[in-house]
Amino acid sequence: MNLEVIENATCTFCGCVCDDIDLHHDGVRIHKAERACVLGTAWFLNHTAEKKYPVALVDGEEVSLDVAIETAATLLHAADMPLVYGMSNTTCEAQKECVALADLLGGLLDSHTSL
Amino acid sequence: MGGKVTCTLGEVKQRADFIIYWGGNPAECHPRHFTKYTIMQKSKFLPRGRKDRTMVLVDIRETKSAKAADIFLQVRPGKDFELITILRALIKDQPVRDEDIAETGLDRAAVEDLVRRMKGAKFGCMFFGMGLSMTRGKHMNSAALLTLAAEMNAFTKFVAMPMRGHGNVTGADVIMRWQTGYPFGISFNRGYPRYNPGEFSTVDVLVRGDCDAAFIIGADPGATMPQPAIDHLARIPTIVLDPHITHTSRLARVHITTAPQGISAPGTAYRMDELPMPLSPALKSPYPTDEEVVRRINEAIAKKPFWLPDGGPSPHQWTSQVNL
Amino acid sequence: MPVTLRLKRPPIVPLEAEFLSPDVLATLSHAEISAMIVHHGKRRLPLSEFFDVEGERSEDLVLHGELHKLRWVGRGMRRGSITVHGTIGMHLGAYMRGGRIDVHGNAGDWIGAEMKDGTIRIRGNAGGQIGAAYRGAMSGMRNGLIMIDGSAGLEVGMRMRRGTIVVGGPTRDFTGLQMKGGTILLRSGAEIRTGAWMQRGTIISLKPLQMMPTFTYSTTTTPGFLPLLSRHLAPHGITLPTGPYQLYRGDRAVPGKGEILVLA
Amino acid sequence: MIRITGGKIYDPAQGIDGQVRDLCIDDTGKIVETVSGGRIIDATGMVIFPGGVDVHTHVAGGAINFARAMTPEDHRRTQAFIRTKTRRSGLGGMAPTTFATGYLYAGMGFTTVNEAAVPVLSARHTHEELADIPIIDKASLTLMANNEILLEQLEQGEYERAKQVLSWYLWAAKSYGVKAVNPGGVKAWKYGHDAKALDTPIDGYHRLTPGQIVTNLARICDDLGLPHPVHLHCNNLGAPGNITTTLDTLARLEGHRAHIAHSQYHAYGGDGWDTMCSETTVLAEYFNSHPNLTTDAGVVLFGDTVTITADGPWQHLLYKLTGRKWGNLDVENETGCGIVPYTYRPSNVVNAVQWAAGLELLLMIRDPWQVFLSTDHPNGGCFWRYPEIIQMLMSAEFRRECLKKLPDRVKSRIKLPELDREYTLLEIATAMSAGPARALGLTHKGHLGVGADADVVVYEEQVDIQQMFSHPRYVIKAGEVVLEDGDIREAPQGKEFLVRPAMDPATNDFIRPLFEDCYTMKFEHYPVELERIEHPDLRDCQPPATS
Repeated sequence: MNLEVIENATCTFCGCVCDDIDLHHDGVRIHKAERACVLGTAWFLNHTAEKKYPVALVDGEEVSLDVAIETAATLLHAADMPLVYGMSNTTCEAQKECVALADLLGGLLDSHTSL
Repeated sequence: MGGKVTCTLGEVKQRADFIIYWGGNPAECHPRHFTKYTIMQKSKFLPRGRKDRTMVLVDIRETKSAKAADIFLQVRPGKDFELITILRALIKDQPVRDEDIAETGLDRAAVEDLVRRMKGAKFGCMFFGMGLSMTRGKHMNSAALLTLAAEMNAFTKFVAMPMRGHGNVTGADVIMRWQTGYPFGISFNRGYPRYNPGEFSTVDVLVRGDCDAAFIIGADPGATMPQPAIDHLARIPTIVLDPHITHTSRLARVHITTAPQGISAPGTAYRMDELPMPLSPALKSPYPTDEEVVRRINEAIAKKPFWLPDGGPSPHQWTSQVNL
Repeated sequence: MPVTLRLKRPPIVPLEAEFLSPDVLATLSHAEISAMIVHHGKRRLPLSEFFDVEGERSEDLVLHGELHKLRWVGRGMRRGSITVHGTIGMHLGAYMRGGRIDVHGNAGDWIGAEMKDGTIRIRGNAGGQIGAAYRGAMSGMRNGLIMIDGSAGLEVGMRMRRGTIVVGGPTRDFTGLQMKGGTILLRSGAEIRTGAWMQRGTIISLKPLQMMPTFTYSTTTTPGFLPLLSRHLAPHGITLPTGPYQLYRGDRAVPGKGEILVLA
Repeated sequence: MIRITGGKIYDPAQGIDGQVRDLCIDDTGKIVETVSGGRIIDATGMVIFPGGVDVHTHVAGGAINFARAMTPEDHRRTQAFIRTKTRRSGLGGMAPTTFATGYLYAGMGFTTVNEAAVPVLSARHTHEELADIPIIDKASLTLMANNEILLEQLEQGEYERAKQVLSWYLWAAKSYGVKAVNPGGVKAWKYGHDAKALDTPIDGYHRLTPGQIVTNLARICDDLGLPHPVHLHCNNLGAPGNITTTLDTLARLEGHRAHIAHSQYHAYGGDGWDTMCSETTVLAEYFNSHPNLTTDAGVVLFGDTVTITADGPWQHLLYKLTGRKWGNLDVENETGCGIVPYTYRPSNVVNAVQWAAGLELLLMIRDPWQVFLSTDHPNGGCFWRYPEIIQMLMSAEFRRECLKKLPDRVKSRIKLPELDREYTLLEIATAMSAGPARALGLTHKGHLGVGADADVVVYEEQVDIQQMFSHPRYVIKAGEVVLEDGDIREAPQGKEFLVRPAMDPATNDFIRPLFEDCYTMKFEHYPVELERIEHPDLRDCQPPATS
């Protein structure tokens, strides 16, 4: 099998954030995560580029991304005290959007740290 | 009182001849911590690597990490705060009774040996894990260790650092600090950031039933939080962004599948010592990134009526009294 | 006639109304009080959305209802009185400088936080951080008197500098944490880590306490200041035994000169 | 397009001292000869300055962000910027949030700032924060005086190699210039020590002394032709009697250009806290006779602040003196920083001497092109308090009022009571804009000549100087009216200035193994990618012609 290699990929599974992992992949699956530990290897190998889940669900029904985004916006906008929470397993770029969201909503903002 | 004395992990790699892990199990939870950053590395200052370093593990049970330790100290569950407080007293040559030390599960000889070694170190570093920060006493346990590290600088160089888990939780911390002034537990209800853990922190908010909608990203509180908190999430409109259908997704009104960070979403993540690392995703996801989805939600909300009735007061207006 | 508020529509989310303080209400007409803006989460609404208002221009405020979501009542008040029939939420009497607050029911966290003077009495139970310092601040309450008839939560009197806190029921962990002065009287004891890292001040317990290892037993005594404290508390119907008490000093970790007195 | 009519223009670079002229701004945000159409701002009776330039401040990066986390009690009592439909919320205070930093600077007419202390390792983080500071333009300086890889080259006498290494670091950090903090001292601090004497080899080296670091860095900056010379924080900051060290340091510059940071903290006599006094006369004389040097005052203002410096040993001392909170962050291979909240009190003799010394330097260094307004934010006070300093500079009577608050025993230790000089508006414009812009080598800033960036501030002339400078009538940034009538109207994104000094391509391969030896991240991930910088503005380096 002809695998492509991404050198010096960064693993975000734990707080070590090792940035020296070589990922061997076929475009759909990562087959090998060189230098990653057991936890990192499991993290890389368990995610694929397959479409395993619906793009979006509203009240359990499959909907388009546009509908889901509009529904989310409407629900959050209507709330008097919305909460924005989590942000552990996501990028800084998304985290900045989350802070902007809480600011825009006049809501609460909290991460895993508070647990 | 207060504050934090710390360093980046490269300083530990280069200089730390004395390392304490407290309430953490790096061998199983941060497997490359020993080899990449701490005890196994050789450096200009510690040319013999492991042989030039002493490692102490303090925990309530003998985990796999104990095998890597030179000294394992088994503290009685729930006695970390007492033990650290005793150490704070002993480094200042304050008397502590044998039976009070024994209450922590350790004897005087072991504790005095630890103090001697701490003071004898050239560069000491304490890492603390969730075994310390998530047990009874919580933030005060972390504060105790940070204070001990700060006070040790009266004798020698000492630093302390939390063993952050959960991928990029450090990034959230760092970004919230520069954008809002506070690391977590923030409310924008009054149009500007306010901070009060316990009042605005998620578990407390949910258990009290204080919020009327929730947006959850990069976390699965439905699997980890106490039942009353989960019950409230099910009662209110909850929106979840996650690469998987999670426990929280199942009780949510809206679930949006997103690309996992670092695997198929690009961007940045912060290491536990607050250094940012660029991500190099290998795969192309059929799903949008978190960043894109949240930005689009923000754009959709921005089109709706603004929540401050008249655009809010002038930026130069000082708020009355205090901002809490 | 006092200004009387009766809850008519329970808030869904926390309701912030720091203007509910005698200093402010003393100058307002009935219409003005009804129109004052409360913060229901992010939403700004008139007080009359949530309360039936009676009375005007009074230094006495009476609240009725299950008000556990109502926060910041009596913030920074300097005079007058507030009486609550029912429960009350967080930050009651925070930054208070004078006057009196009585709650015939339970109260939330941060009661009398960073208060400078005045009197607060809670007939029921209270939450944590009573008379405490807000996060990062060097000092908690600087003077005044807080009496909780029932139990109280974590970090009671955290970093308090002066003043008195009396708790009738048990308190939880870290009572008197990093205390710098003042007096805490515990009628039913406390859970663990009482007086941790205290620098100065006095904690009196009428029940046995689990002591921090960094406190040392000094002597058994009948302290001379107790009659003074008794006289201070007598008007509120609070008595305390003259002793003898076991005296412990600490916290040696600081090292501090605090005192914990435990009734022998 | 904007035409500002009727205002009195103060443009020191062009020698315009209060003449009434029209000022024209085109659609690209530049000053032009004339425009037709567009908005007309009537500035009759008003005072027009080029936008302020802060040569030395700490507004972004790991250290200030550490300070934010350490001071929630200050955030609670400070100015809150309320969210509006278009503007983010924020908090002012000792360590303002990024958004608030932009609003506060622009709010008092400053349009360019220089973040003066960035470790390369946290450059990526710093640039992310800088990108979140709206309105103003930004530059940042890289900490180089305690970098082990660089020091090793100097130890071995490899000057050329050291120059290449430094260039490599500057480009890796996407930086604008070189900052030197307590040369050798921060490195020694990593084992709890300090470097106090300029001729004593630094801990861990056989030959290399702090003095040699100073000389070499100054020379490298000149040889590379960096627009801004070495930006130097001398050894022995804050210590009584440190004037000897400071003068000794200045002598090591050997005629090279240099900017001396917060010189107030380096101008003390005496041999202990009990005898500490101001020695600004000698220091000012040195500047007066050395036009190759510029400095910023590092004025201390009474009140609460939080001190942040790469000078770790000093901060540990300050923590021991105050018994308050202490933060410390050592950065592998490069530097460190300490953070201690502090309150300057007029009743404290040491603080009173510091307060006077900063003003003395501003008043005794004769050429306003050499000494600039700064508080070394947030160390001596917060940047948003600059109008207080302006008032003290412009009014000797106000200074005399302030002096009354000081204890009598301080008066014999300071020179301030003897100084009658009052700054003119032109001199203020020089010290807060034209001078720092020139020192930074920012040719499009600090003046209102044709072709300059249209960063303009319009004040209403008032008797109350502090009020006048705290509340400009208009602030125009790159041709856009960002503040009007005390309200932030727009919060556009500013530029970031950086340099790309000439470098031997082989340097990359030279550094790699050394890097891998002491750092913990991948070499490839260390340099900040140019694409990460929002609106980069690359400035030329002009090395001196080889003779």
